[in-house]
Amino acid sequence: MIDIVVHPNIYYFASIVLFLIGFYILLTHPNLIKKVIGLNVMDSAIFFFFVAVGFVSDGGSPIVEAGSEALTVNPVPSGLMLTGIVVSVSVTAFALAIIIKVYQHYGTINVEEIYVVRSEREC
Amino acid sequence: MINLFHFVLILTLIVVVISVAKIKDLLSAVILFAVYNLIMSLLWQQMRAPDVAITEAALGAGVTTVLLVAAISKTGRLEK
Amino acid sequence: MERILLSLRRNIAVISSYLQRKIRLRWAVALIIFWIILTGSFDWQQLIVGILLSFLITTYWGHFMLSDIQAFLVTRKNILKLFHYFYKFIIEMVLANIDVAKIVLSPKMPIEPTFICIRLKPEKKISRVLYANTITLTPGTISVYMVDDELVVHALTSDAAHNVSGWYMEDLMCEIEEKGIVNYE
Amino acid sequence: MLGVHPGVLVVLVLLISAFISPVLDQFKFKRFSIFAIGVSGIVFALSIITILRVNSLGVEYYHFGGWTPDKGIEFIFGELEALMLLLVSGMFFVVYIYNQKKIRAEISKHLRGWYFTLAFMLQASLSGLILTNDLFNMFVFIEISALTTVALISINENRDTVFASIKYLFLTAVGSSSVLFSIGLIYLLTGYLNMDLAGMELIELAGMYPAASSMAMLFMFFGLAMKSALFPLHIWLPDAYYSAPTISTAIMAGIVGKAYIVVFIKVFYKVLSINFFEQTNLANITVIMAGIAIIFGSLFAIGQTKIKRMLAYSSVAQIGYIFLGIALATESGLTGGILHIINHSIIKTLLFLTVGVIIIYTGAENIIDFQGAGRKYPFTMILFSLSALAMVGIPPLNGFMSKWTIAMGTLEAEKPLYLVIIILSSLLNGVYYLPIIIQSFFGGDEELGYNWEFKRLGFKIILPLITLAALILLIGIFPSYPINYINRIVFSLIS
Amino acid sequence: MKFRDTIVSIITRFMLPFITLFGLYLIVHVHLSPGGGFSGGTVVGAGFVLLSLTYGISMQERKFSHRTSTLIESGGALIYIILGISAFIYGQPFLSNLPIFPAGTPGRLFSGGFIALLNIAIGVKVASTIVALFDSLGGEDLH
Repeated sequence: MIDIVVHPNIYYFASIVLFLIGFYILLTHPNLIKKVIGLNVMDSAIFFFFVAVGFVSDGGSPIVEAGSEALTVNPVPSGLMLTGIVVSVSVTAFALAIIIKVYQHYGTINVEEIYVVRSEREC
Repeated sequence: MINLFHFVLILTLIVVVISVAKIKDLLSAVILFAVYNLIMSLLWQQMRAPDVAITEAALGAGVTTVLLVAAISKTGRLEK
Repeated sequence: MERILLSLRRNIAVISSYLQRKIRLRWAVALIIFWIILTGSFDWQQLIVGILLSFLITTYWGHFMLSDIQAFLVTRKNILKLFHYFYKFIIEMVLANIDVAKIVLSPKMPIEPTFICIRLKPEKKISRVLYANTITLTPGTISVYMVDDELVVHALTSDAAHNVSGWYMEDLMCEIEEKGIVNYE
Repeated sequence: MLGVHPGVLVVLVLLISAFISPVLDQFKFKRFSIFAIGVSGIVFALSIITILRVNSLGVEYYHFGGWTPDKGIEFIFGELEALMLLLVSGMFFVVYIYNQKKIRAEISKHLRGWYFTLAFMLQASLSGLILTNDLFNMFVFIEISALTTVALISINENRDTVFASIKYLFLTAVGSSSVLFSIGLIYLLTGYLNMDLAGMELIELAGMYPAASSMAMLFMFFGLAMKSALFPLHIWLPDAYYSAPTISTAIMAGIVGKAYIVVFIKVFYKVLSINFFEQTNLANITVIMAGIAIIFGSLFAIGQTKIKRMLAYSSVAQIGYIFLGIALATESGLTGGILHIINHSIIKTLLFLTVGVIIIYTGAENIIDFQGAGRKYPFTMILFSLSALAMVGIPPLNGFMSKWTIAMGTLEAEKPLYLVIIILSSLLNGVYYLPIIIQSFFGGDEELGYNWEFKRLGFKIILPLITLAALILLIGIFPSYPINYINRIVFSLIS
Repeated sequence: MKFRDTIVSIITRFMLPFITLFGLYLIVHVHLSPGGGFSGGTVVGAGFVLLSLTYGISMQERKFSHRTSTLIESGGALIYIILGISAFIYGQPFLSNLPIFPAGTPGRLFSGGFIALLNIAIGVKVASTIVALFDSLGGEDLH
């Protein structure tokens, strides 16, 4: 494979960029489903960060064959990220379930419109 | 030293994410998000974390997309 | 009269349960082969677990797998035909790929997407589906929807659309079906 | 025996009962309240055994799966952990006894099995959160508790609860994400997930990598402050407390936020200690945020018309007190902070339980409706007044002791401005609590005699209320024992 | 309403056993190759989702009813905890490997102690959770 000389911190940099874009989506979009997507982008950026922490250039997969002592990447962060992905998916599923309920009660999933509906009711 | 393939994948990821942020049609955004997750899982496979990659492909790209599509079909497709 | 009908029905039930058992066994063999491909080893521990899981799956999905697909397409008589079919299929796929590449790469992009509805000659559902998937896998055409013997095909150019109806692959499929499928009912 | 530690059994018993309840529900089991009381009674007994064992044997570690601490998950049984475990299981025990009647009114029949599943899961995750000594395990418990809390808010589905729960879910998910990011940074720096080991490494590494370590600290602070509702990040709290069923609110206000604060103490004193208190300004910023929280929480509370919202904003102010005590990082300050965790937990639970009684019997949600409530429900309202006075900080009650200790802490840290803030806030507390008390006993037009309501309430509601009131009085009158105990904790944390 | 496309229904019937076997392979081979209880459980659950998407919720209800899924879901978690607790009998901490499950030779299937058993419990729970999730998000309207 072709190698080019870039600083290896590109992984961390990229994960932080993705995190910030996800946070941007979460903050600026009033649509709740878009917010969920933003949340997921944030989470996967963090998982990417963890995988990058464990990544060793030229390391093999952490699958141990009997008797081999090849250089492998650190398996601990990726093991942790399995749990992380699970947690993120369950949060997503739960959020979507509640979003459907919000739609049933307010008729919209736009946060600004929900605030309008709520303030109308209180007046 | 960094593999060129990784670099290309990372750039694609950022481009896809920005288009997810910009697109108005929620269904397209969800599909782009699935693409994002698939590229991410490819990248992780390249970064020698195959178990995370397989889980991300099954959950991030599969289940999350199905759930999001289900939610969109119940709420509404266009972002207002 | 009723008694005759009843005995007939019972006989059918006996036959079909025998066949189901036979087909279930074939399914299990197919699954075990799949398992060996997955694990890539002939270790006895792997094989035991594989056989166990295969029979578990066939007993769980049993009726579901078999209630519609009456039989396997593969029998002793038509296996050569099938190989021939796949050989032709691969050639067609390469040719069609080159065609599509020409269309896409040409600067004018001479595409005119069309939907056409064709009637299928094969009679069994499984062979129809196989044929429909052949159409899908050859680039430029996609089978969209199929009910009974009507198949809706989406084609990239009108030429491709014309070629789909009366394609020689369909006749091949019919031959396979005639030789292969024993009508158990 | 090496294998069994009572503190670990707490988590296991709760998890098992959480997963058994849906099975029981499928088999038409009806008596979930009694089941819950039994389980939480066992758990309470186990946590008493734990605290006794910690007193006699000192700090113990428990390694899951027999892995060494640098690889596996570790539980720590120190004095802080044992005390907080006792608080959590005691509060849940009390709330479950109270639930007996309350749950019939607030939660529909087919959801009760589900409700107890969630409550057991929540208690298990909070106990684990307090006991764990592993950063990633901490994150997992945080997420479980967040999800179960949201489910407890939205268990009765209506317009308010779905809105409150979606708001809480998004904010809490952002908080968890930033906690996870911070854990990633700590792991990147040290290579450990164990709190003790990572903290040891960080002492040396923080100076070498100031950017990464301060970023880890900022993200951790943001996440935990979001979860425990420090002032500008409290926006989910009033909606959540207001719309949830009162029993859920009592659990949330009394216990859930406190567990996150315990995690805050553990992380910031054990893992990020050097950074937090010496090299950066974050401790000072926390103190300022806490001061703002104390004043503004009270000010917002004055403006409310709904009683549960008022109590929620009062919680914001009290969380400010706790954070003030923690971030002062002096001996008295931290002692006061930890004592105030316990006191606020007891007082707030009693407040919500008494308000719950009134809401259940009269349906009164507005503060105005409380006029004359004291004559109809004198017993309940007397206990309400007691806890409200404790919250304001009237001397013989427990709220006074913790506030006093925090005030000592401000003087030790030479920040007398915050002493003024504490006094001012006590006055503001008086402004919104005292009118309710006075109105309830002397307001209203109806000429009702005092009508003691013991028969109507029944033993199962009176017992938890009286227990909590007794605790308020006991800690207020004999503060030396808990303060001495907490002093030992503080000594081990600060040194 | 039943989805009437013959292609999808036939292919679903054809693929389902293979999907299930692949999921089980991922679960059972947790200590040898990437995968594990969670990914495998998801794949198995996705098979059920495919079933209900193609043939409607009634077919899925016949194969895997709501009651069964609730019971199995709790059962998986309980099996996990019980396997963990059974270490107490030998005086070991929670989730220690039991002496009755020897470590075996690395690389063969019967190695890694009771990790495979734990992952079967996880896989069972996850598969039923995925099905329940899809149902509760209103999967029945999708097909």
